[in-house]
Amino acid sequence: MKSSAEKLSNDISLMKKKRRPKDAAQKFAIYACAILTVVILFYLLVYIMVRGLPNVNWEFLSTAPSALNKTIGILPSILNTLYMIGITLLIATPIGVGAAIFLNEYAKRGKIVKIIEFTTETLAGIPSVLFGLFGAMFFGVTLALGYSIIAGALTLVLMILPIIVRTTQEALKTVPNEYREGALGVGTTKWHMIRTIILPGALPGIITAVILAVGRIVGESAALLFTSGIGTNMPANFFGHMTESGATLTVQLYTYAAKGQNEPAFGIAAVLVIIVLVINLLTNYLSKRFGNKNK
Amino acid sequence: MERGSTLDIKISTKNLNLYYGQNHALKDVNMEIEAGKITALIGPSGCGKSTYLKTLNRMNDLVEGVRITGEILLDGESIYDPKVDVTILRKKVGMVFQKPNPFPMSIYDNIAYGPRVHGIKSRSDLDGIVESSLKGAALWEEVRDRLKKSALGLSGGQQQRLCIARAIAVSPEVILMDEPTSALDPISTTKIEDLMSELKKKYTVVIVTHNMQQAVRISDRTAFFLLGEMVEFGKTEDLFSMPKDKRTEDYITGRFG
Amino acid sequence: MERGSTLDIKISTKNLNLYYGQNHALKDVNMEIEAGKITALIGPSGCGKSTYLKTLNRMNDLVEGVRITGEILLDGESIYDPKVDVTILRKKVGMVFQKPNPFPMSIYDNIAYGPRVHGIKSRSDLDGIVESSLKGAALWEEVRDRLKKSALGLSGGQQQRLCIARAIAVSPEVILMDEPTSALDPISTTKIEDLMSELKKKYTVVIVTHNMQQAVRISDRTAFFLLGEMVEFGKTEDLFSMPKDKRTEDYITGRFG
Amino acid sequence: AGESPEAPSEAASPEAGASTEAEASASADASGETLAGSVQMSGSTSMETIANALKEAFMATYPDVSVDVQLGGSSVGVQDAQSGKSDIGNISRELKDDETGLVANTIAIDGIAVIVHPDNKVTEITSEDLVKVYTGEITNWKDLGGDDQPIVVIGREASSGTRGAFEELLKIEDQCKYAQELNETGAVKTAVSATPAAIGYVSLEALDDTVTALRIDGAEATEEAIKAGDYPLSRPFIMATKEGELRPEVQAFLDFVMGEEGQAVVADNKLITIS
Amino acid sequence: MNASMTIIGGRKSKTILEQAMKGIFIGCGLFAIVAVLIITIYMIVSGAPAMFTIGLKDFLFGTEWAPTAADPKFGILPMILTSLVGTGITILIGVPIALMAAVFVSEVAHKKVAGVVKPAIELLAGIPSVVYGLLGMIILVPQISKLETLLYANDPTHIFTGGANLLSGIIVLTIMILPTVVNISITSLKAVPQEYKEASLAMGATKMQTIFRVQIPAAKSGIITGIVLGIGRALGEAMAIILVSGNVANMPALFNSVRFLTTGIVSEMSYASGLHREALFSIGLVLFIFIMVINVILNTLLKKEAAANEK
Ligand SMILES: Nc1ncnc2c1ncn2[C@@H]1O[C@H](COP(=O)(O)OP(=O)(O)OP(=O)(O)O)[C@@H](O)[C@H]1O
Ligand SMILES: Nc1ncnc2c1ncn2[C@@H]1O[C@H](COP(=O)(O)OP(=O)(O)OP(=O)(O)O)[C@@H](O)[C@H]1O
Ligand SMILES: [Mg+2]
Ligand SMILES: [Mg+2]
Ligand SMILES: O=P([O-])([O-])[O-]
Repeated sequence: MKSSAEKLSNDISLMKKKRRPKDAAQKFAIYACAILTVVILFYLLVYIMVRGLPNVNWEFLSTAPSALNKTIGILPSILNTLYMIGITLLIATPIGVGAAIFLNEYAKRGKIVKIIEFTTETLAGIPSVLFGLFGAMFFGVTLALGYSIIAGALTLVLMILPIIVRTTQEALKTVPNEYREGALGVGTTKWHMIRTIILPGALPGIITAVILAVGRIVGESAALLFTSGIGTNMPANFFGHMTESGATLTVQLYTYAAKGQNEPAFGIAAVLVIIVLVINLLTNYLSKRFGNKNK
Repeated sequence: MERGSTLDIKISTKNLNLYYGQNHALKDVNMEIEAGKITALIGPSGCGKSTYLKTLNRMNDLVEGVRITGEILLDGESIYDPKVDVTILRKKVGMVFQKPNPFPMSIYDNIAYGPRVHGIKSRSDLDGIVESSLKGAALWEEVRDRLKKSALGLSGGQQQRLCIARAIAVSPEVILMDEPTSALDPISTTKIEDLMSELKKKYTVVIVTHNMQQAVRISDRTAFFLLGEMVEFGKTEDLFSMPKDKRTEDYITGRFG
Repeated sequence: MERGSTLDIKISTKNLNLYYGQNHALKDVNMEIEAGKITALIGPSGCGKSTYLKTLNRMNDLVEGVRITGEILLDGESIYDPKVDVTILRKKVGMVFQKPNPFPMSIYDNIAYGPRVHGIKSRSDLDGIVESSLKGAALWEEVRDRLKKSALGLSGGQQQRLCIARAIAVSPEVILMDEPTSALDPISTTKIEDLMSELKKKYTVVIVTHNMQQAVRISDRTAFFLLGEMVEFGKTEDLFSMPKDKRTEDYITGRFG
Repeated sequence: AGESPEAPSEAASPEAGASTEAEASASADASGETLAGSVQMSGSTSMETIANALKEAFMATYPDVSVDVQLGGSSVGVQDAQSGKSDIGNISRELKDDETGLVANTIAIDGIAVIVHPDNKVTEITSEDLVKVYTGEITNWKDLGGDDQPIVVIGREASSGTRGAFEELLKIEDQCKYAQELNETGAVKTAVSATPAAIGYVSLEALDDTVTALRIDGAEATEEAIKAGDYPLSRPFIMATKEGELRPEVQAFLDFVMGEEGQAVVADNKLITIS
Repeated sequence: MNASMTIIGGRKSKTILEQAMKGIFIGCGLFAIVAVLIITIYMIVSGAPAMFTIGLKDFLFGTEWAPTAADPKFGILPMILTSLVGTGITILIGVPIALMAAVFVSEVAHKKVAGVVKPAIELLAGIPSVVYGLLGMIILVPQISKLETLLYANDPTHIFTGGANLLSGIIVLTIMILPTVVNISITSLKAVPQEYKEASLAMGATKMQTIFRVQIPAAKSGIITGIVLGIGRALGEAMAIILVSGNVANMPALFNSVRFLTTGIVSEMSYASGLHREALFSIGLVLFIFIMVINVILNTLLKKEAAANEK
């Protein structure tokens, strides 16, 4: 054992490389874990695409599944997914953005803000099965919406609200305070300032929030299985369809997987990977633009 | 413009106290700001200059936990009266900030923002206001060809003059400026200082500055703040040549701050 | 400490060129830094002071796309030799940064960090090093009762002295300081300047400063950099009283920068 | 007399109902083109394919009626039909005595196939051995003449009609030791096809060449053997409705299923028609 | 624009709009509170009674779940333990791997490598969890089945799961949370001020020492947030693991077919009725309480940590 004085001594040439077994071990751990992670994840990605893409053809994308003809198609699920996104966002975005505006622009630091932030966090933490359980009972039975797209969408509103509130809050925070002062300094009212200065400034952030929410909606299964069900009828009537059961892509993927119909399941998986890819590219693009603008 | 013709006092402050929570930031300030003059506020960092300035158009309302006692009268009307419409107050008492803060929109829209807020919609009216405000801020020549371009593309000095133009555009009576040149280079600073003497022909100007030379150059009256107190207030030349208070003297001779 | 007793030169720089990608940031710098002295580097912003400083303990290795030619010798050993163990180099050549950057851990752990990294585990050894380092940085009295508290709770000036103590703790031979007082108030600055003259008794100090008064007050040698060139280097009093180069003169008389 | 609401629901065949009622009441349900509304079905997963096939065939004739099929197992069909949540409960077993208030419309007869992996040497089993396998008395294929490998016993969830019928027919209710309880007929088939040592039971209709159906007590799992009464595991497919009057579109659907077209679909799906 | 107007009083219509908008925003803010209240109350009202009908002890500590048997049993201990053990092991395995991978991407990897790996990980974080279930079912379960046959070949008492068991569930969960935890860890490592790294290196610390002694500790709160999220995802996941874990309410053991709290709800939700359905809500309530407790504990820990750092 060397004494501390020796250890810190400078009587040592720069050229004497020290051996560091611990460093080597740590480096090994990092590389091993990274390679493991990367190999697994890339393998899965490739597997999904290789197994899924051959099933994706025009008929698959453009027809409804038929038990009579024994054919499989995902068009109704694509449409249902769009319905789900549309209705959910139509309700959740104004509420979420409004809540964020309240928290960031109106509320004084205090109890109410803490409670709202706490409850938002709580909502974000509730597992989607519980939303499914709650939604099926509350919207499906208590409000008598049954298995319907609207019941599913209302359930999802609760689920994605935290994403929208938080992301919008972040976006509002990036709007420089100088803008607020500048606007109020010429005698504008608060709402007018929010409308003309704050919201336009926060718009990219709000769009990011919406895209994140879309990702969540597209990926959801547990909360929808018992609320919007597994229907795969083509929408016959634009508004009427909302009250019908409709499986989103992910729900249909689950039903195929549960039944052991793997090929269509992988086909949908491939489609979903592509959708998620597009969503990620969009968010990255937006956050980059957003980030640069404030520099 | 000179409404209070019987009286030269535009704003009078009586026993003003301001607290940020526990922090007693303004202590019993009494001060009368004359119409059509430039009043400079000086003092070391944290002494309450900005705070006092912001009480004059109630921008402090935005800060949480602010408590104010005493009175501020604008043309004899108490501005902290509950019946006051703050937007009208702020229209009358405009403000220019330390860091130029143009909105992220076109130069034109920046200037037109205030007038639009106050209900002016006609395009030709707005055109007129934009031109006259930019002229008033000595910026017209430099930007007349690029009114539709983003204001963020202007240089720092131009942005600050744009902010002055934006303040002028709503025809205020008083313009408050908080260290308007501290973020600027010497040339831009000179331009804005030159502009000041123009401005005081039409407006009452109150300016915070940490630069004593600047106060001497441009202001008619100077108030010296220290630790939340207004220590001394008087004609600029008097205050700098023969300060009455020892603390003022110490400060202007560079012994602290 | 004085290893190179036959020679007073601690670090010598020979034909040093440094490129950040295309940017030629240091141009043929030749300079000899004397042991046990304070060498100040001055020059306008962007002239390469920090860059040069960082070549001395190879902190530039972290920057991508850096290319270096020429040679730097520490006690006669080339520090850019491929065989060099950079950690030993950096242990010998410590560094203090412009912005105080204590780790988010306790005061004690901040100081003990370096010694621990170099293999010291015994509690009593560490205690001793912590105490002596803090004393060496004139901080012991102020923090002895709160060694277990987070270092982030200290004031800016204290944090900077903590960083100096942290640098001392590994018993370096050279201490590099990049504008160590520019983020501090006057009182803290004075404390650190006072500390410098203590430090040079044990260490060779190289300091970057933008404040010429500071260079005059504390340094023995001064080097003036301009646009990546080392324009002039000599005894501090000589350089400031009778600069040899016209550019140096222009700079120190405030004609630019 | 023309306003008799019972009339359509009592009508035995859709053609008859339609032609007599059309002029009499001019109600909307009179002809296929104008009948509108929705029919909600839920329940059996074994009946998923047939229910969807019937749905499609029906909607081809009545485009304005939307038929929806939800799953969950036969018990769900019972509950939903009782509670009125669904118009029709799909049930792949006989109704139990306590499942009252329902009209059991048997639309087809199905068998339950006991399936194993195609590589399994065992191709037949006696009902006694089957009972032992499912109750955990026999745990290795070698005891059944197969390879020496442990048996993976796969079954259905508690609400399954297939499970209900299977356990009831073999009299092993609540005694089975399952390694996996899966929620759908298709899932059982896939699990068995992927697990060499597995045994499971599915609807006869679901059979394909990814699995082998065992002969039971010497009888093949086929329609013929069931009709002949040789194959022991068979059960009805029931579309149960609430007692009382049905909405016209629901009645029309049932009539369609029981009628020629519907039964043709049933036959196409390898099920035994009700004749 | 009349400058000589008084500052007193004024435009009523504007203030009404102002007040209205403010009211709307407050309403939006309160929405979250109302939603959480309704959900909580609903969970309690529908979940609590069954617990007491069954008996709290029988419910929480009963080892047998046979809700549809002639003599129904509602013991959810196997599910509770499965969820805890499953989540616990998942985190124990997943977090270190994810953290190391994050260190790799943010500190070790060449820029170009990181430029490919990072978006791929983000992509995988966004993929629906059922896809992981599907992949587990197809790729993993057959392999685990082989392993099981190998290990238990001579154990007559073992009930063979055919690969659908706790082990498969854990592996699927681990892979599923990897991208999430990696992503958040990368973000928090990147947020560590560059100055810490410089200071450490400047003292002669090696890169590894810097990473493990300075950067990871400094990123701790972000990493813990990632772990909390990972726990939430693992504990709350249903559809991915229902496909691979066999779904029989056994006590947790790696090669047992098991039910998690979540899959317990999902698998019977569609057909349960009466007390059985209420019992599922009770399971939901238990899960809800678990999540709340974990969130509250970890959040307070985090806040304490943050507060300690500021002192
Ligand atoms: N929003 C605020 N909340 C709490 N305290 C504040 C706030 N703004 C200022 N203060 C405090 O009030 C005091 C006066 O601050 P003020 O900004 O008015 O000083 P100043 O004279 O403008 O200084 P400077 O020259 O640095 O701008 C200071 O102690 C400051 O910390
Ligand atoms: N990491 C880097 N990558 C690329 N260029 C750099 C980097 N760091 C510095 N430079 C460039 O190198 C030149 C010298 O920079 P350096 O930081 O050494 O200047 P300085 O004298 O320290 O200036 P200051 O007084 O502003 O700190 C400048 O042109 C700068 O832009
Ligand atoms: Mg100020
Ligand atoms: Mg520098
Ligand atoms: O889904 P089942 O047909 O077995 O009830």
